Amino acid sequence: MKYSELTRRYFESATRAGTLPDAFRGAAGQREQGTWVQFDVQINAAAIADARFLAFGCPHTLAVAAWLAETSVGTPLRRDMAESAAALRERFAVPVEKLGRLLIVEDAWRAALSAAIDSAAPDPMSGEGRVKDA
Amino acid sequence: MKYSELTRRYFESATRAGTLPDAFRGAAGQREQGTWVQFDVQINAAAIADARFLAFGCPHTLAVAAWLAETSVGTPLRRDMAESAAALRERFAVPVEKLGRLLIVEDAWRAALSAAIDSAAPDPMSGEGRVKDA
Amino acid sequence: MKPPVYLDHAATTPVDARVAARMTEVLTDPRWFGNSASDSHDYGEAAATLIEQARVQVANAVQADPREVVWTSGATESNNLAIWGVAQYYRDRGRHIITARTEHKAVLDPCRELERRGWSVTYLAPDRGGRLDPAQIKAALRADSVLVSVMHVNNEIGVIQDIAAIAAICTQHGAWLHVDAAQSVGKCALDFAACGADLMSLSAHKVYGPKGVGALLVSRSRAPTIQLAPLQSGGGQEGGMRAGTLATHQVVGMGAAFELAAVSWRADAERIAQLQQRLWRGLSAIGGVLRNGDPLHTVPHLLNVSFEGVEGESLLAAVRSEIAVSTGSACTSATAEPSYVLRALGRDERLSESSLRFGLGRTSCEADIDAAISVLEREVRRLRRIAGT
Amino acid sequence: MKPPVYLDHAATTPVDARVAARMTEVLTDPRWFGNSASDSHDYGEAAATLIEQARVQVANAVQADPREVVWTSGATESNNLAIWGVAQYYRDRGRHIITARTEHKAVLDPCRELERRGWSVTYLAPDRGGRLDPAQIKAALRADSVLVSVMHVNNEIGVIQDIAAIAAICTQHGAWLHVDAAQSVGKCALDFAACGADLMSLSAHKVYGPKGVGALLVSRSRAPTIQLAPLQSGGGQEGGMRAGTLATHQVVGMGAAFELAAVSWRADAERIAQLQQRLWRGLSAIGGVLRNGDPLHTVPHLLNVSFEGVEGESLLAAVRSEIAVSTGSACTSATAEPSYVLRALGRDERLSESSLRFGLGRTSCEADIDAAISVLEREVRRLRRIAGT
Ligand SMILES: Cc1ncc(COP(=O)(O)O)c(C=O)c1O
Ligand SMILES: Cc1ncc(COP(=O)(O)O)c(C=O)c1O
Repeated sequence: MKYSELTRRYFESATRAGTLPDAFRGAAGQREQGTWVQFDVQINAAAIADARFLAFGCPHTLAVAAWLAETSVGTPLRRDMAESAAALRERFAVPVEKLGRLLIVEDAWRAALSAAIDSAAPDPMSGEGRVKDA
Repeated sequence: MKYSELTRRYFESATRAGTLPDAFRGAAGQREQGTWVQFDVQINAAAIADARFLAFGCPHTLAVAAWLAETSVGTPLRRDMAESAAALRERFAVPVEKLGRLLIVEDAWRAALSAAIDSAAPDPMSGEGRVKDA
Repeated sequence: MKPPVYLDHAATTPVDARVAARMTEVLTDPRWFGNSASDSHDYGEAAATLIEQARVQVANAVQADPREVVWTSGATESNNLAIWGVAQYYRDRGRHIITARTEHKAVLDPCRELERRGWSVTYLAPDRGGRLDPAQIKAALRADSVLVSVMHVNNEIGVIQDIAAIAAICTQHGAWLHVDAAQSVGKCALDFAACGADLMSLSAHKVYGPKGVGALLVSRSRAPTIQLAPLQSGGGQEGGMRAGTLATHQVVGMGAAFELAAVSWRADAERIAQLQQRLWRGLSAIGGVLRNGDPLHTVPHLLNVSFEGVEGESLLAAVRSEIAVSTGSACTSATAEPSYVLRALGRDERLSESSLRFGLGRTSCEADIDAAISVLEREVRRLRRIAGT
Repeated sequence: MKPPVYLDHAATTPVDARVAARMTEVLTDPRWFGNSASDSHDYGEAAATLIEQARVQVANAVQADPREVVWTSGATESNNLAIWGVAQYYRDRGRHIITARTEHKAVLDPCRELERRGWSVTYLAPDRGGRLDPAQIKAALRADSVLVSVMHVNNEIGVIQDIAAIAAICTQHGAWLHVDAAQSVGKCALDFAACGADLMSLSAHKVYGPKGVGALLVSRSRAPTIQLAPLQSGGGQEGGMRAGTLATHQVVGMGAAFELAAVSWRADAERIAQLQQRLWRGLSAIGGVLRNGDPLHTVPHLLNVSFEGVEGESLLAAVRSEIAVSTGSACTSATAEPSYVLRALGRDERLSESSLRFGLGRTSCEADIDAAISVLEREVRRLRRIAGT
């Protein structure tokens, strides 16, 4: 399998792989099924202050997760990814059979962001999906 | 097909290929069937004075016929070949499937010699098988 | 002793020096030894790249689409794959096959075997020149005919069949057409796309390429596309149609040889046509020499003649130290069957056996031709004298 | 950039320089280009002589009789010829075949196809180490069993089956035994005469010979001797069992490679066993690394391990610029099936997919092993960190 330059770069550097303390967390997929992704996001007012990911999966999955974590920092809180799964598929030249894996990335992302957004209003420090100790 | 040294030599030189005037003649086989042999023998008292052969057939057939014609000169008249077909088969390393061809050589030889022998006693010059003009 | 003059290019050809050099490179360069099926590393992918380049070369040489090329071990396998492949795949559609009596054994033998297994096969008789009339195909086609297999250039007599006309009939009737073109490449024009065949067998070693590699062209231009049951499976190579590790150096050799043939065949054929004329003039001057196959529809590379009044095995034995040719008596033992191709043309057993096939090629020159004429003149005369004919 | 360290010798091997030199000689020397089937001239006979010499070399390397060697285009064809050949020839005697789940696809695919045509096939499950118990064969044999097909050395895990014990059972029962020994030559002792197999598949390119040539050994020591329906016919080569112009240079290459292997395999195997130990020591130190296949019954040339907590495709992507290995995920697309061999050993899908097969060979050295260990240590740790495992 040939990977695009971008996929290769994010797969190899995997910047922001890891977890964050005091962050909102969302995960999707299952390692036993071959793909699992988790995002931790720290928020600051209505923006993402920092983000980390963990991923078990193919290079495309890792690269897209890494890219999302990296490019999201500083962007306003919203449930959706900055780009649709379809757009990300193009950006990273992901084979169409792998679209399902990008949807897992999306689910994980939405779970983390939803946790952040839903809990942001009243008391961000006690919402569901809140990581006490990462 | 590999031929023995002896076969090759007699096939290539084919000494005594041809016919003789005033000779006894015997032939066997058919060109249409792939093998045909003819011998002409001139006799002198009770011995073969000279012999010639013609042959249409494989190299073994030609070589054996040539050898018979050559080696018979000076030998006493007898119906049989000096060696049996089986012995000739060994001498010339003829494949066993070709034994039938040696039997054609033998038939031609016996026909020529029989003509000579049968006509030799009373009047050699008028026997059957006598070549008037070769 | 001087080696015999090689005049058996229809049996096989020497590998072109440029082809051999390229093959040696592939055989020895550490970049290219990988298994082209190994997509987990660069060694495999480098080999796969070479194979795809060769596929394009072969396709271009015969006006095919590279995706239509299925690599095989030679035209024998290609013929078997075509015939078995169609017969088995379409077994429920029909079990009748049409071919000709003058086809190569690699077509006739699988047909015979299919007959033993319940298929029915029509063996068309060509005319005395070796040509089929397309109307014969038309007449032979039945509702259950699934395959017509007719060769392009005959390997014994060089006669060229009218493939385009036959293809038109097959297409109209809905039967697949397989063409054995092992003897065509480098000898005459060959256009897979235009001729209308569905399957075409090719071989490298008849075209100054290596022995042991060939191709079956499988057309993608008809809808629905033709399907084949594979002869050998397990590994999924060649789209499942032919499993087995591809021999990179072999395939590269075939590609190079076909590319060279595409460039030079016209010039080669013109030169060789002159040599063939010279040869025929010389041989016919001996007298009692009959030409086999319609001279108006043959490739110049082949000249097949029968010598009256000489026996086949002796003829060969007499000339073989000086010229290397092929004979109508397939084997020189007593049980040899005379050429079934010449028999199908109506030659009697003797004339079939006393035939010689001269295969002219790129290495042939006037001196070769003159040497052949001279030895034949001498030996035919000698044998006739010995035979009293 | 430095090319990746080649550790995929079980997929294919580079052609030994001496073998390549010999092949080039045959490809280019004007004495040897003839068609070995042309018995009408010396060019053909010279080629036939080379082929017979190579036949002796191959036979000697595996303790067979030269007359037992049938040349093929590789072990894929040999396997297909063995299985189809026996199934078709003995179709009226019985239509049951026994094989194992861990066989090569070139055995399993023809078996599947035969099932589709009405044969019945028993696929035996090996133990967790990959070994069959000969008693399993005994239990599976039926009155209509005509063929047992069991490989000698497995191509993914290197496990060696007890062929002699299986052969004894087959002989007693009157079923033919076919053995795929494509991975055996040059790696362990192999004695066709002694092992009792009736058919044995061999391939040149696994033993530093050329791709595209192999052999099927067809035993002549049992009475009545085994018969085969040919896969491809037409030309009568190889005693009618395998038609097609023989590729002299290929066959000569296989002969030379087998002769070299017969001389050097013991020393090679000892050296490689040490490399394998070094590799296993290094990899197991990473932690969470599981060895696939019974280490007591494997050739030293193969080491197959699964890495816990890493995904197969990413593992391969992470290491492939530095090492060339084969993976348990046959293909790296999303639809890849994880190795059916490892699945048959009871490994789950993830561990089957995250496996790597290291194929050590003549070119392998300690530096290669150390490079492999170091890149795997680094990348497995990294991927586990990313995966949070
Ligand atoms: C017309 C024709 N078909 C098929 C073949 C067989 O080809 P190969 O030698 O590549 O098996 C040949 C040559 O022997 C041939 O002349
Ligand atoms: C065990 C086994 N059998 C058969 C084959 C097929 O052999 P070939 O590549 O010669 O077609 C291979 C190699 O791919 C193999 O490892």
